[in-house]
Amino acid sequence: MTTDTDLRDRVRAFLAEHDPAATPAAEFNSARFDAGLAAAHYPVGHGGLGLSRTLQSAADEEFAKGGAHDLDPRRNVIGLGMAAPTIIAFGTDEQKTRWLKPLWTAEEIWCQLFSEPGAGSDLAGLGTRAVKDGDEWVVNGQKVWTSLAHEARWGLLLARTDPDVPKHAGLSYFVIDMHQPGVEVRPLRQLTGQAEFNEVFFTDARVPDANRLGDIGAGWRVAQTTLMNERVSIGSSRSVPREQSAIAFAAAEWRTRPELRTHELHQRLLRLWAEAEVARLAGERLRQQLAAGVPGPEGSAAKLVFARLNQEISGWEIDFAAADGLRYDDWTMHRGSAASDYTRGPGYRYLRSRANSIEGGTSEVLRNIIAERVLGLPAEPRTDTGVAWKDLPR
Amino acid sequence: MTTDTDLRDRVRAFLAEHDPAATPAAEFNSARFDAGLAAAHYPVGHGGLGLSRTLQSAADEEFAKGGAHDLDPRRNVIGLGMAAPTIIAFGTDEQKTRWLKPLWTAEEIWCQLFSEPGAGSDLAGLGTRAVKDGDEWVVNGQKVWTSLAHEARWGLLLARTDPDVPKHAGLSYFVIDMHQPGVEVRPLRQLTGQAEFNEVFFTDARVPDANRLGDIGAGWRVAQTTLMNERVSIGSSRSVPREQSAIAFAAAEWRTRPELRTHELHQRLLRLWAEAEVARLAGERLRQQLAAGVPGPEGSAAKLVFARLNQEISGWEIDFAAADGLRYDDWTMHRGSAASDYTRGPGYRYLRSRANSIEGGTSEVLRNIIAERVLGLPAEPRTDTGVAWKDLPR
Amino acid sequence: MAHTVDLLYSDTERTLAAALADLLSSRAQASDVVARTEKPDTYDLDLWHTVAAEIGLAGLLIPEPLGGAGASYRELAAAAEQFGAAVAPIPYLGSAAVATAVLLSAAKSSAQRTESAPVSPAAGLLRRMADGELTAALAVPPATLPGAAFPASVRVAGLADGGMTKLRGTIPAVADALPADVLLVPADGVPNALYLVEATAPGVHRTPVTSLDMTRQLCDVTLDGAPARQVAVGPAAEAAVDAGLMAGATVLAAEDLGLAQRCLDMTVAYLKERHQFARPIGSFQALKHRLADLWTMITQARAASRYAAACLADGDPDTPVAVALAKSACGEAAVAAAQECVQMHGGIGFTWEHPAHLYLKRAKASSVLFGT
Amino acid sequence: MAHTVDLLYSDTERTLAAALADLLSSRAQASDVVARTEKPDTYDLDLWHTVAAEIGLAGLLIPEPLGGAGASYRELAAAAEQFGAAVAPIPYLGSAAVATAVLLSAAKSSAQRTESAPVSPAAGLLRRMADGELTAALAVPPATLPGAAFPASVRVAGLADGGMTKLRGTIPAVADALPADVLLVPADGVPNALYLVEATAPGVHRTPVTSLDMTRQLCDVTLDGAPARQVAVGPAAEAAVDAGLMAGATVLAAEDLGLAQRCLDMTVAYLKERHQFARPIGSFQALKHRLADLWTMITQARAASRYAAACLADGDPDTPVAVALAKSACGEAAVAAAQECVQMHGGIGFTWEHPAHLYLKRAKASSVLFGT
Repeated sequence: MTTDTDLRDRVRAFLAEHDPAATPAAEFNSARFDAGLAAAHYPVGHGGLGLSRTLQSAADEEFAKGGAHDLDPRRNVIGLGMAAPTIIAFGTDEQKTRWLKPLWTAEEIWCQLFSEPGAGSDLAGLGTRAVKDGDEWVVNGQKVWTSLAHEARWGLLLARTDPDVPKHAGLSYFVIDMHQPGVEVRPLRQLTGQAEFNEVFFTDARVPDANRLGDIGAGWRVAQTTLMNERVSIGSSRSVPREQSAIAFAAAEWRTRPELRTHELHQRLLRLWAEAEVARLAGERLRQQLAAGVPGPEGSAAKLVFARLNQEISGWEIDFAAADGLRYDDWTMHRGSAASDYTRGPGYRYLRSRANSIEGGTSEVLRNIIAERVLGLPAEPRTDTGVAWKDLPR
Repeated sequence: MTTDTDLRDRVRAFLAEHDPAATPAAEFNSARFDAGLAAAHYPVGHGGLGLSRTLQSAADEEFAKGGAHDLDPRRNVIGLGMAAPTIIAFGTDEQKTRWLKPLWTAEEIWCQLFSEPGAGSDLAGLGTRAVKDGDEWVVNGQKVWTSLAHEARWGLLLARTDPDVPKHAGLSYFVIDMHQPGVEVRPLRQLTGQAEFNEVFFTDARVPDANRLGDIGAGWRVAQTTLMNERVSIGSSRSVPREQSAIAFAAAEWRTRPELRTHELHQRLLRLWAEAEVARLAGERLRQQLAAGVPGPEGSAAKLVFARLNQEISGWEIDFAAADGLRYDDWTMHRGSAASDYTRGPGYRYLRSRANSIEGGTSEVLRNIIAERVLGLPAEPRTDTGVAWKDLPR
Repeated sequence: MAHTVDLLYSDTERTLAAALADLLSSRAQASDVVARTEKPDTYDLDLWHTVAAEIGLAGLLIPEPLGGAGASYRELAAAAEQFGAAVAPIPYLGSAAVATAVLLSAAKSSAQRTESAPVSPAAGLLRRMADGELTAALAVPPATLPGAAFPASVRVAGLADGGMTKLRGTIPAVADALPADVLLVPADGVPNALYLVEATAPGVHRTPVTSLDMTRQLCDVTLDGAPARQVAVGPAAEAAVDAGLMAGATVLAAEDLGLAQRCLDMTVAYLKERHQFARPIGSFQALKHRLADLWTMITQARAASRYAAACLADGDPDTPVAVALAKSACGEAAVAAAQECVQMHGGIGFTWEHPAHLYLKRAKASSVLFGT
Repeated sequence: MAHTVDLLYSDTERTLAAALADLLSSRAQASDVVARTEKPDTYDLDLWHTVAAEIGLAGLLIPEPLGGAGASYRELAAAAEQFGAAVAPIPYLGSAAVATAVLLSAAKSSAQRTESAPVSPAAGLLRRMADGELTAALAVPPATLPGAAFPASVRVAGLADGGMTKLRGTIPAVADALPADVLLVPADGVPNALYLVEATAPGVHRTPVTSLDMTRQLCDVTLDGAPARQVAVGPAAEAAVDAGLMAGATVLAAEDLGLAQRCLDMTVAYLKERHQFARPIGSFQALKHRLADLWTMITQARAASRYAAACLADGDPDTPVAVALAKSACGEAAVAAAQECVQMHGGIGFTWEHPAHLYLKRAKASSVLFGT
């Protein structure tokens, strides 16, 4: 079965047997997973049919037509976006059986434990230690910028298992149970007042060796799969209409507040509007490249431009709003997410957008990547290759 | 004799004995040099009185009052600005005697032979070789961007005398006779059409060892004195009124061509005007710091800003002039200098200003200098220290 | 600038700046300033008292006959750089710069007008402000540009007891009015006039605003028949308000400059210490060049700030141009420096604990104050 | 953009671009292009003949019934990228884009109007242009914006023989008119009209302009009673001129894009090879980041260019917005890329011998063409 039509038939047959209106969501989704209809590209026997990822949209369409229960992929964004592809690529059959189904049904939420206070752009320099103790590993260290850690059952943990070899060679990759005494999750408050993220502290936390993904010392390679899937998710999968991004707020404000207009603000807005519209077209072109099966490196450019425009447009908004731009809605700490809070006002957008050039790869790292991988410019002289991790200056 | 008053008395006494109106310029200047009144800070017996440089303005004032012959310091700008301080600092008594007087009277013009096609920002990597042959050195190689080489009698030559030691250690510094068969000077045409500069080719050119300044292998240190004096000359010695720099052209065009005005061009001009005026104030502040004897590192900032503003303002001029901005006066090659040609039009200014961020230290090198010497940021990892020059990759 | 204006720092200015830097390093530590933004009293009135009364900042501009130090905008600007560097939560800008300039202008006008009354209301107020006893604020919207039309949102609503007038109207988002004892209120009318209102008088309502910059918390001021005493009238009132705005923009520019310099210093220090890829990240050339550009921008802003303070001090006719240049050059340097500070600190600069955000919020909010 | 517009390159476009790149790499070598700027014939008419007639570029937009290829602005834009990359001194922009678009519009209007004459003058001209026999140019000032008022510097001065009209007036600095056989001249009147003037006719004076961009040398056109034949009149003439300007701006944007990409490629190649401090200078992070930013800018410009060409090809109502976006995004990318190219080549990039300056002059001059 390789065609779109075959897959659609299979979905319709499933729906005929499991009427969504008459079946509770949990039961429906469980059956859907077992029928191999969770995701076309998941392995056979683990929620999928081992097909190309691109076929999934056909299945989604049929499920939507048939009134299937909404899966809300945002609830387990790291599980679906990063954990699943990594487990599929590196997991044993037992591991796939244990984790994929409750991940997909969102019964178990996942988080990613990579970044550390001392290892941001230089992720491979991380210092959280995992020491073998019988069939288990004992974990000590600190992770940071961890979304969903406070809701997660499982964490994707990259830890140092051998400090005596060069930094990339001494890492291993684990799935750690977040519900154990040695794991402490603290909210990490941001300059917006919110705490979208967490710090995670490990004090003699334990992870069975059976929860290791990939070989000992091969953690860097496993992590690349996780990160590559993080980057894939940045591109949009459908066309975005004009004035649907940050520029929408600015344009609306300009149109409704004629008393605040000046020539200077007008020229700046015209320029930002044009840049935002061109960025939208570039995003659409990227989407068309992906759809045509010829993905280009332009995604990195899109992220750079996205960050800069969000920052400049929200800066303009404050300047335009003048007195009103000096008000903020609420500084009290609460959980929240950038996506839902984006309508909170210019002040929030201005502050939150500062992170757009840091999170998911800083703009500096992206420029390095473009310069070296796209333009083929030579690397800088390195001083950290061939040196044992423990001997590196820090 | 250390005071301003003493020096003024001495100048007036000299003028009483040598009436400028009755004495030919050459004779007057020769006598002035011999009287130690060429420059207060030149050594006694070599045109000066060994005083502080700051006293010179008092002497200049008296000479001007007395109607002394104008010296036109621009005629021998490299001789006066760079050669003289280097000869004074490193020359033997014989060398000072031979060179300083005709240099100061501009009977002999000087040029500086440092940069090479392969050694621009990395001056210490230069490859022009000087090989000892009895009491002489035999010179082979090429220099570039040499102002006044076509008029010069003498050249300040930095050459490699030992390729087997690290690059800074293998250089020696010579004064080379430009009027010899082994020296060929060719005009170097620029993108403006002009040829302000030259290329200089050495083919078995000869320089007596007696014309060496400083020790063999100490050329880098001698060259630092030359370059430091180049940088000193960038700062202005007097207050500059508003709208006297590149912005004057733009402002005049705006005022006289109302039919070309747009809001966009207006906003850009307002911004450039403000930046130019602030840069003028920063130049004035730098001048006040120098006058107060507390020179700061802000001269580097001034050069960065000067280059950027000249480029942006002339770019604006072309945009504003529209159809007229597409005309150029003359592409035929001729000698000329940026200073006198600056009134040639927006096209010339736009093109010539491109070099403002290259000549006299690129903006990139200036930023390195600011980052490391002013802000104290660490150097990049170096791969060229401790390696013999001949073994360096190039 | 036909004549030469001194753009350097005098010894007095350097001494004052050093004393304030010393004081603020212990009394306005970054962690305390961060914590205070969530306290009920966002202004640090103890620190303000020390600065105003003990260091004498409140009286810096006030002539000696009125109990002040008779110094100039040059010294006040030098001090402001330190307050910016510490994002100090004190109402020095609203009181020691803006309100003081308003009253100095009003006192000068009334001195010229009538020789009869020995002390004008403005002079009387200045005398009480000189020793830090009294804090004042000019009640105008935050984005009011120097030279703008006289504010018109408050009007005379009748007469009150004791020869006083009743005012009615609202002024949104007033800076430094929360900790003020008295408000100077421009009121629309024929002629326009400037009034003095006791902040605690009946009919005066100050509603704290949740502000982008909680180190200078704004408040909405509503006057509901509040009793007011006239301080200046007609052209004198207009000149007084404008003098206040001009002084405010100049001193704020100096504050921006100090803020920018501190952001650069913090960033340089962090980049020397923070290692990634086994190198201090300050050895990465792209960051070095950006900081070199930022330093360059600050050298330019410094010249503009010094020039504006000097022009204002000398009553130079070039003052309006000088103030506009300083406000824009210093304001842009501050925003650029704060943004680079957050960016180059990476994740840590985006946290609530780290003080970088205070600088960002102050810089961005300040770029709106006194108009852009 | 309610519907989806294809922003990728088609196989046809890629093939055409590759063929042109190949041709230009031998027939428009940088050193030859530099040398030609000082020859009496600054346009390379041999190369133009090859491109126009043999490769068929002249007829790209012209429908098959008139002897053309019936292709669209998408293909023409793809070709223009190659001409920009080589700063090729050929009048393709003025003839194969602008004049052709003018005549296509005029031919369409006249086809709608009268069914009587089998071939309108416009269609007749297009037939001669399709095989490269004839080169044409629209005589308008270089900075004329699409949508601008109808040019008014030429007027009808009376009648000439053979049912022709005499024109009088001056059009300054016309692009691609030097090598043109015929000029399309908008003339002011009631109604406005568009005329065809043979370039060698009596009363036509073309004075070469010493141009900033000598790879597209301008000339001043003076008509002193020159005989002219009407091509379109009234709204049809206005629509024709506007169609020409819109096509010109779109194709020039694509040329800018190709120029920007080539500047980036040249710079990257040089930075890999040039060593200073015993390293290729392309390993210096500050330069790497600037080139990454430039590449990013070009990715954006490419999307804008593709969108404008597609809109124009489809007659999309969003065309005016698309063209303005493309002109500005590509024009800025070209100027930025050429400036960085000169800067990063250091001294050598400032010499006459090195071709970097041709790109700089072309980019800057192009930013003025069709208005900014």
